[in-house]
Parts: sequence; structure tokens; C-alpha cells
Amino acid sequence: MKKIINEPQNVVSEMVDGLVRSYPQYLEKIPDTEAMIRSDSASMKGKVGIVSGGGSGHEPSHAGFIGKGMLTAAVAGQVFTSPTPDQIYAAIKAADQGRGVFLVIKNYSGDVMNFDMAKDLAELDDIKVKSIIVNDDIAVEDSLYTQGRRGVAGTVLMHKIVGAAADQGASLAEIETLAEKALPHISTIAVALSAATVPEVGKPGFTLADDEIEYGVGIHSEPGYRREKIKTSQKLVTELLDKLDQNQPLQADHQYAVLVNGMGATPLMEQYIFSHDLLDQLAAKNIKPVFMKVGNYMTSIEMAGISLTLFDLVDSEWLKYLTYPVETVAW
Amino acid sequence: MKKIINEPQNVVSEMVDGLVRSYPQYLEKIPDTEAMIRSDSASMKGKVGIVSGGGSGHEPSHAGFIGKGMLTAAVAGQVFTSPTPDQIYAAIKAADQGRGVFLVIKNYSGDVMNFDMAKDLAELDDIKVKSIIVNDDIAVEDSLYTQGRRGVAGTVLMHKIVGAAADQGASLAEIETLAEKALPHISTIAVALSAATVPEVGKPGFTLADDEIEYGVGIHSEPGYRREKIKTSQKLVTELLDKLDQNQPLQADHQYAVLVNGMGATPLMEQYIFSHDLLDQLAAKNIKPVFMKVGNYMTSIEMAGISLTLFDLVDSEWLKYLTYPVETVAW
Amino acid sequence: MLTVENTQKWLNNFYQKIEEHKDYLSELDTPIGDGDHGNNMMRGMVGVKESMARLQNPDLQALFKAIAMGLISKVGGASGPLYGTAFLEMAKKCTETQAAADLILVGLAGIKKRGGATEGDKTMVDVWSPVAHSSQLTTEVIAAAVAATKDMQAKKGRASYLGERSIGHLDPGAVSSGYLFTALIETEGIL
Amino acid sequence: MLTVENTQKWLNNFYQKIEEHKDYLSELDTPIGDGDHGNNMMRGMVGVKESMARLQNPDLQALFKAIAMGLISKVGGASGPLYGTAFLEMAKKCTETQAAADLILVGLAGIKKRGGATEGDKTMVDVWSPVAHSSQLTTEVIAAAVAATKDMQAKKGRASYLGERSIGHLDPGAVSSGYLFTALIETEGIL
Ligand SMILES: Nc1ncnc2c1ncn2[C@@H]1O[C@H](COP(=O)(O)OP(=O)(O)O)[C@@H](O)[C@H]1O
Ligand SMILES: Nc1ncnc2c1ncn2[C@@H]1O[C@H](COP(=O)(O)OP(=O)(O)O)[C@@H](O)[C@H]1O
Ligand SMILES: [Mg+2]
Ligand SMILES: [Mg+2]
Ligand SMILES: [Mg+2]
Ligand SMILES: [Mg+2]
Repeated sequence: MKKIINEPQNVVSEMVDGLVRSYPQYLEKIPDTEAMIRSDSASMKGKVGIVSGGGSGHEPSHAGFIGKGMLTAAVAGQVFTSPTPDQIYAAIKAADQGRGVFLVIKNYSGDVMNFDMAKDLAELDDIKVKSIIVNDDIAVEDSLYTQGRRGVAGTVLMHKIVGAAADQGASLAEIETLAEKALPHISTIAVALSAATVPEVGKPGFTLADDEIEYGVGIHSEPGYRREKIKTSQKLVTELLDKLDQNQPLQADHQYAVLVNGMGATPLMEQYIFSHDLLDQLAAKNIKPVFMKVGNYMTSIEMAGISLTLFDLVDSEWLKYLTYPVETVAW
Repeated sequence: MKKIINEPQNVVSEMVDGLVRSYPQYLEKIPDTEAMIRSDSASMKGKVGIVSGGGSGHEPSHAGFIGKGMLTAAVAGQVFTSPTPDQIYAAIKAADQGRGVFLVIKNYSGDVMNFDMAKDLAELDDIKVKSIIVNDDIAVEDSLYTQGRRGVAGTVLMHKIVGAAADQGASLAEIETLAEKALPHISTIAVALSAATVPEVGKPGFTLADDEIEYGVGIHSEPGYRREKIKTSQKLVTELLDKLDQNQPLQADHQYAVLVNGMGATPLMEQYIFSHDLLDQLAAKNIKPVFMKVGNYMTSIEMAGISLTLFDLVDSEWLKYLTYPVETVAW
Repeated sequence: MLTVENTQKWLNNFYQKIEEHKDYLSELDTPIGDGDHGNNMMRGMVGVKESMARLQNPDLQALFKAIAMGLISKVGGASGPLYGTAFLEMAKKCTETQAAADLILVGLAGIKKRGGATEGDKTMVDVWSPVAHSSQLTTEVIAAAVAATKDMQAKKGRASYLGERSIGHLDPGAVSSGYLFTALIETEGIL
Repeated sequence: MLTVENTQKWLNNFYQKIEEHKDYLSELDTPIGDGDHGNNMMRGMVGVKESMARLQNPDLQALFKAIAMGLISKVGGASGPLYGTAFLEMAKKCTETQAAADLILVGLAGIKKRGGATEGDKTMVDVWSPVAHSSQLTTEVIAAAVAATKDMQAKKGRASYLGERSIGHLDPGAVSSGYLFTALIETEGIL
């Protein structure tokens, strides 16, 4: 393990400190926690609070999206481990401005249960809390026999739209409705070229041969659905697009937003080449995305790979939410 | 070499296409070139054009900084190879709005000569052209016996200030004066954990053992000044800060802007931890930066490592230029 | 019968077992999880120790609550809220009855409610449930329950993403729960 | 005496040498440069070939200009403007004299002006200069000039960043210039 760190058990607290001290204009720490909140408190007044979070190691998620127009607060757990209820509760409390708080949770049992307990604590304080459990990763089948699909990069698009709605004064109920309506239209699938190394573990979550890739890997090195030899960018795009199409047939007359997300170590050079091939193959299906982002948004420490998220904008308001201006470190 | 690409010789053109097609709101291609220009042509009217560029492989540099308030156009050469004069000339011509064009060049012999030839061509067309040769890398001694210091991440700060000045209507001469005054106050030093692999070459520019790092490496895998065993983030910060201090003594009463720049594969987690240690050690010298950025700005494909740039803001106007709003893909 | 004294001893004993088997628990969590169960439980038990140390002459309810809060505020992973909820339910019930069997039963109910898992899903429930329903708690009962998780297919938690590939591995949360009840048997005066 | 015909043959011969030694040139550029000189020159010579092919009954000046533009618009690295400038200077001069020695001399002047290097800086100048100043151009003159760059310390170009560590390696641009002049000698009727 070759990393620019100090003691492995201190990575989260040092990282949180580094982030808030580098960008005091956007965020600050909630005292005695690893939770962060907007430093521009005026931007929160009279608005529903949007709180997200999860394990660390996905930087710039989640705290990089704190700021006017997007998240109100975010909670950083240990690496790849849900934050604890007391921390989430502190963030909810700080984010509440009387109109309630909306939680964006990724679908992992640890996250769901810890956020649930935090919600219980907040409700004891008479804070209204609603939530959405994001489960956009189509690599894992949604079935009664599993925990359900995982929450991955599509979460960032969820942050964006609920953040924009909140900034425009939407009520907690309206935000909940928006999130629930949008959720089934956000789908993601990934390909990995290498795995992440959790600092406290010291070795990669899995290993791939020098010429091997794995489709469908999760953001905590969870196994995917197939391993094979590395292919051209064009063929990787075809595989991922086919998988998305099988899950929800692509419609030529629909408006799509696209997120091409680097997993951490994959350079923008490769992400742009992938995007080029993606836009070609979408064009062949008569689809021209109306909104696109390419970059590292929901990473997995230093994993190499790319995830592809399609967001089918069946409601035309959603595009406005996506393009709504924000003031954050990372959007 | 495990990369998400198609044919290695096509990486630059596919990448440029991918970028402009993903972000048509910011930039477009200049026909028959690998040069890009703002798509918001209204933002260029009546302003001095700012043109940058260089070898590819430094994404988001340079095209990611095209947009209102920053670059007017940028030219993408082959990977780690200067663009050719005809391409640069096309960018100058497209960027000129009658008030002249300012070139930001990094100090490599290839870049300097190719940009020079482009300047000659433009002057034949009666376009006024001035330029700055950025040479912020203190790893290499500035002496009569070398090509001089290399241009690295500090170039991005140069883009920012001249872009802001141009947007506010500064003349070509004023921009030249600004760039010349600022240049000696921008200093950078890097540490590498691994090297980049140029796609057409297929193997890394150098190799480091599993526990080795190298100080002073350039952005094209140029050799640095010392190899040793990996150290804690705190000790890396000390080494780099000492080197900067030896070059230009740090002054407690000065205002500094700081750029902590990831070289490509280094996750934000490590960059934030490094920033935390940096801010501690600067604080111990009674220095609190007035402006800070942390992220991947001037990369070296998938090299792992960090560079640290200090910009001594001896003129208080410069801070205003740094914080001046821009509309780009990557700032 | 649980008292403040023997409950403290029980948890201290559990702490030692977690400390001793930390790496083994994380290893069990590697093929079918994310390799952190040992680290999670260790962080949690350090939390429990700190939170017990802050108490001054507690009654049994305060003690159970402190144990629960130690786990809940330190673990983060799935196991934190599950173990935490179990002890929180014990805290609620212990003013009524201090019988170990009764308290394990409410703990089990809490885990099932919090996580939605049922018997056979290859989780800690598959140890808590046989233990809660055994007429006589012995190390054999525990060992058999733990071992039985090996051949199950996971239907809850991270391991469920593996589908059939989860078969053939012990469930890490079942193993740590096994330590909890072994520690209980070993503590004099509880059973 | 250079003519349209033998100049075309000369450049075609140079093309072949670059093609043959492309990997070697890049290898030479690895320890003291960025490993691309072979690729750069190959791209440039493809450019020269294309740009010569587009000409219809050119005169010598048009031919030299086409060669220069092929190099300038395709190489990008330091070698592009340097070789390009050399041929551009030849284009300017060739209406006055077509003697190879005269044209090499103006080419050398162009390289020196463009790159600011002088003799002994471990660059292509260290081949162009002895060649331009030799009373009789032979393969021995070329070979000696190329070999002499090995013991020099680089003062210009990327290799200069290495300081003393640049000593002990041939300069890649000197080697490719050696091919250029060997190709010239080999082309009948020029000298
Ligand atoms: N929904 C659930 N109900 C009951 N137990 C569960 C559930 N989800 C996970 N577990 C238990 O938690 C254990 C994993 O704990 P741990 O590794 O600490 O958390 P995480 O999975 O968040 O990394 C599993 O082995 C299983 O026994
Ligand atoms: N300033 C200069 N003057 C003359 N020749 C130079 C100069 N700089 C570099 N060269 C020549 O260019 C060669 C390197 O060319 P090349 O590798 O194609 O370009 P780059 O260094 O940009 O990668 C060197 O070996 C040297 O001969
Ligand atoms: Mg975990
Ligand atoms: Mg080069
Ligand atoms: Mg786990
Ligand atoms: Mg070179």
C-alpha cells in the first residue's frame, strides 16, 4: 500500500479537516463530529435541509456537494462504513430550519439502519424527517432474496435535483415526491480495472490480472457479474449500454441526462474517450443526451474504472433542477 | 498497459471530441484542428483572447479551463508533445477579437518553439500577440546551462488571473505586465508515487519500487531530485515546503494562494490529508492561505502523486482575479 | 439472572474475545462481505468500554443503555445498529425481568425488526434465535448454530449480493454473536 | 547541386531510415528525454511525404517549403520547429544557390536561431555544424559528429534537466540528423 497518509486509523478525521480548512467558503465541521454543513447559513434559512452521507472513500462525495443549491450537510463514516446514528442525528439537527430534513441514503444495510436510527432520534426532537434510499446499480438484481440493488453514482444526480428543489423552496413532502418519482429512472453500471485499498486493511479488495477487467463491481469492491480480458473503449461502452438497455429499454424520443463517473484512478483522458464512444453509440440509437457530466464524482478511493449513469428525464422539470446553479466544491 | 482507449494513436482526437461533445455549453472544436474555443462567443467580444495549450495528458488542462473569465481557446498536442504551429495559429486567429491575443506557454523547448512559430504566423496577419513562458517548477535549477525551469501546475493559476483580467477588459499590454509581475511569485514542487504511461509508448516513463517515491518529478515523467522510501503525509509536506522555502523564503506577513494538485491517480482522500498537514505546517509559520484549491488540475495521465504550488500575492488585485467567477468545465 | 456486576463482566469478556479474534472476523467478512467486521466490532467494543467507564453506580437499565450507545455510536457498519438495538431492547425490558433468556428474546426481536432478517437468511439472527429458544444454553448449542450458517445462502446484508456464491462460508456476524453468548456462559451467575 | 528530383529522392531515403530506426530513436530519447523522438520524426516524415505528394510540378523552393510545412505541422516536439525551420531557410535561399553546402549552412543558422543552441550543447546542432563546415562530406564526418555527442553534457532541450546525468548517452536529434545527411550522401548527384 503506497498512499499519502499518516496513521491509517486517522484518515477520515484528517481528510475531513483538510477539506473544511481548504474550502471554508463552502463548508464547516459540525463540532465533535465528522459531519459537515454549509458555512453560508443564510442559504439554508427557510429551506428544507438535505442531508447525505455514507462511508468515506467516495470523495468528492458526499461533502464536496455541500453548498447553496445542493446538500445542506453530509456525514462521513469510516472508510466504506456507514456513519453512526449520533453523527447523522447531529447533521439532521444542524440542517433543520423548521421545515424538516430530507435524507439521501444509499442502499446498503449498514447505511439504511444507521440512518433509520438517526431518523428515530430526530423525530423524538420533533424534527420532520423523510428519506430516499437510492438503489441505482443495475449490476445486482433487485429481488426479494437480496438486500436489493446498491446505491452508487446516481446518488449524485439525486443530490442535485433534491438540492435544487429545496433551494427553490419546495416542501419536505414535495421533495419526497420528487425523489420517489425520479428514483426508478436513474440507472448505473460500472466496469473496474483495479480495486481500492482501504487504508486500515492495507491490501486491495480484489485483484485483477494485468489484462483483466470486471463488469458490475460496486463502489466498495463488491463483486461484479463478469470478468474478462480488457476490451477497447468502444466495446466497454457497448457492454454497459446493452446492460442498461436490457434493464430499461432506451427510448429514442426520451431525454437523458448522462453521468460518466471516474472511479478514482482513471484519468480524464480515458473518461473523455469513453464519453466519445458513448455519444456515438447513443447517437446510433437516435439519442442525444440533454445533459452530461464527465469526471470523478462518486469514487472508490484509488480504484480504476468508470461507471455510467443514465437518468431518463420523463419530467421536464428535472432538467431544470440539473442545470440549476450551485455553489459547491465539486459539482 | 490497462487503459480505457481504442487505438493508441487516436487518443487525442477521440478525447477532444469526447470533451467538446460532453460540454457543448462551454467549448467547441475549431474545425480541422485539435484546438478548442469557447462556444459562448458573446463572452469574447471586445476582449483580449487568452490562448493556452501544450501536450495532451494533463487533463483537465488545458481545455477544461476554456470559458468565460478564463481561457478563450486551447490547443491539444499529441500526448506529452507540443501542438504544432498551424494548430496554435488557428487558435490565435479564432481567439482574436481585434484587441490581440495573449499566449500562456509552459517552458519546454518544443512548446516554446512551436508557439513562437505560431506567433510569427499570426503577426504576418497583423494580429498582436504577446506571451508568457511559465516556469514555476523549482525542482530544476534555473540556470544558464539548462533550458530553465519547467512549467507545471502553477500555469493553471496563471490562466486564472490573466483570464479574469481579460474578462474585465484589460489591454494586451496590461495583461502582459500582469503575467510578468506575477510569474516570479508562483512556485511549484511535486512528489511522485508512480509514473504515467503514454498510450503510444505502452510502458511507464519510469518505475518506482512498491515503497519508493521521487521528489521533483515533472509532468512528463522527467526525473526529479531524490528517490527515497515513502514517508507519512506530514513528512512529505515538510520536504516540499522546505524546498519551496529554500527557493523563496516564506513570509509570515504575506498572503498566499495555494494549489494542491493531484497528478492523476491520487485520490482526493490523500489530497485532503496532505492539505490538512500543509495547513498545519503553514500555520506553524504563521501563514494562513487566503485562497486554496485542492484537486486534479494539471495531471500527468495516471501518475500518482501531488504537486504543491504557492502563489505569493504581493499585489492584492491578484486575489480578486483568483476569486473572479468563471464558467468552465474544470476550475 | 443479570446484575450490573455480572453484565459488566460479560461485556468485558466479550471485549477480550473480539480483541483476540478481530483479524479472524475481518477475514471471514472478506469473501462474502467487505472485510471489516473485526474492525467494526473492535471499534464498537472500545466504545462500550469507554461508555461503561463513564457510568457512576448505574442501575441495570443505565448499563444496558450505555452498552447500546457505545455500539451504536462507534460501529457504523450493519452490525452496529443491530447489536445496539438488541441491547437497547434489553434496556427497556430489564426493569421487568432480569432473566437472561427473556432479555435475549427481546434482543432477538429488536435485531429482526431493525434488519428485517429472519431465520435462515445467514445472519446473526441464526445464532440469536437458536440461543434464545434453547431450553438450556450450552456451548454446543452455540457452536451448532454458528456452523449451520456455513451452508446457508445469504438473503440479507452485503453477502446477499453474492447469491449462491455466499454458500460455503461462515457468516461473520453469526461468529461474533457466538462469542457474545460464549462469553455469557463463561460469566458466573448469569445462567 | 540540389534539384527537385534528387531532393525528393533524398527525403524519401530519409523517410526510410526514420521508419527503420524509429524505435531506436525513441529508445535513445528515453534515458535523457521523453522517449518520443522516433515517433515524432516518423509522424513528421509521413507529413513530408503527404505534403510532397500534393505538389504538382513544383520548383525547388515550393518543394523545400512543402518539406518544411510537413515537418512543422506534424511533429510538435522540439525537433519539428527545428528541422522545419532548417528547410524553410533552405527554401528562402535556394533561388540564389542550389549547392548542398550553402543550403546546409543556412539550415544550420535557422536551427541555431530557432533553438538558441550552440556547438557543444549536445543537440542536433552538433551534427549540422560539423557537416556544414566540412570541406568534404563523408560518412566518417557524420559518424564522428554523432558519436561526439555522447560525452557532452546537454545544455538545451529536455536532456538539459538531467545536468551531468545526460553525459554518456547519444543525443537522439543528433542521430536523426546523422540519418538525414547519410541519406543525402547516398542520393546520387547531390554532392
Ligand atoms: N439485515 C440484517 N439483519 C441481521 N443481520 C445482518 C443484517 N445485515 C447484516 N447483518 C449481519 O452483520 C454482519 C456484517 O457486519 P459488518 O461487517 O460489521 O457490517 P457491514 O456489512 O456494514 O460491513 C453480517 O455478517 C450479518 O451477520
Ligand atoms: N534548443 C534546441 N536546439 C537544438 N536542438 C534541440 C533543442 N532542443 C532540443 N533539440 C533537439 O531535439 C531533440 C529532441 O527532439 P524530440 O524528442 O522530437 O522533441 P521533444 O524534446 O520535444 O520530445 C534533441 O535530441 C535535440 O537534438
Ligand atoms: Mg462495512
Ligand atoms: Mg516530446
Ligand atoms: Mg463488513
Ligand atoms: Mg522527445
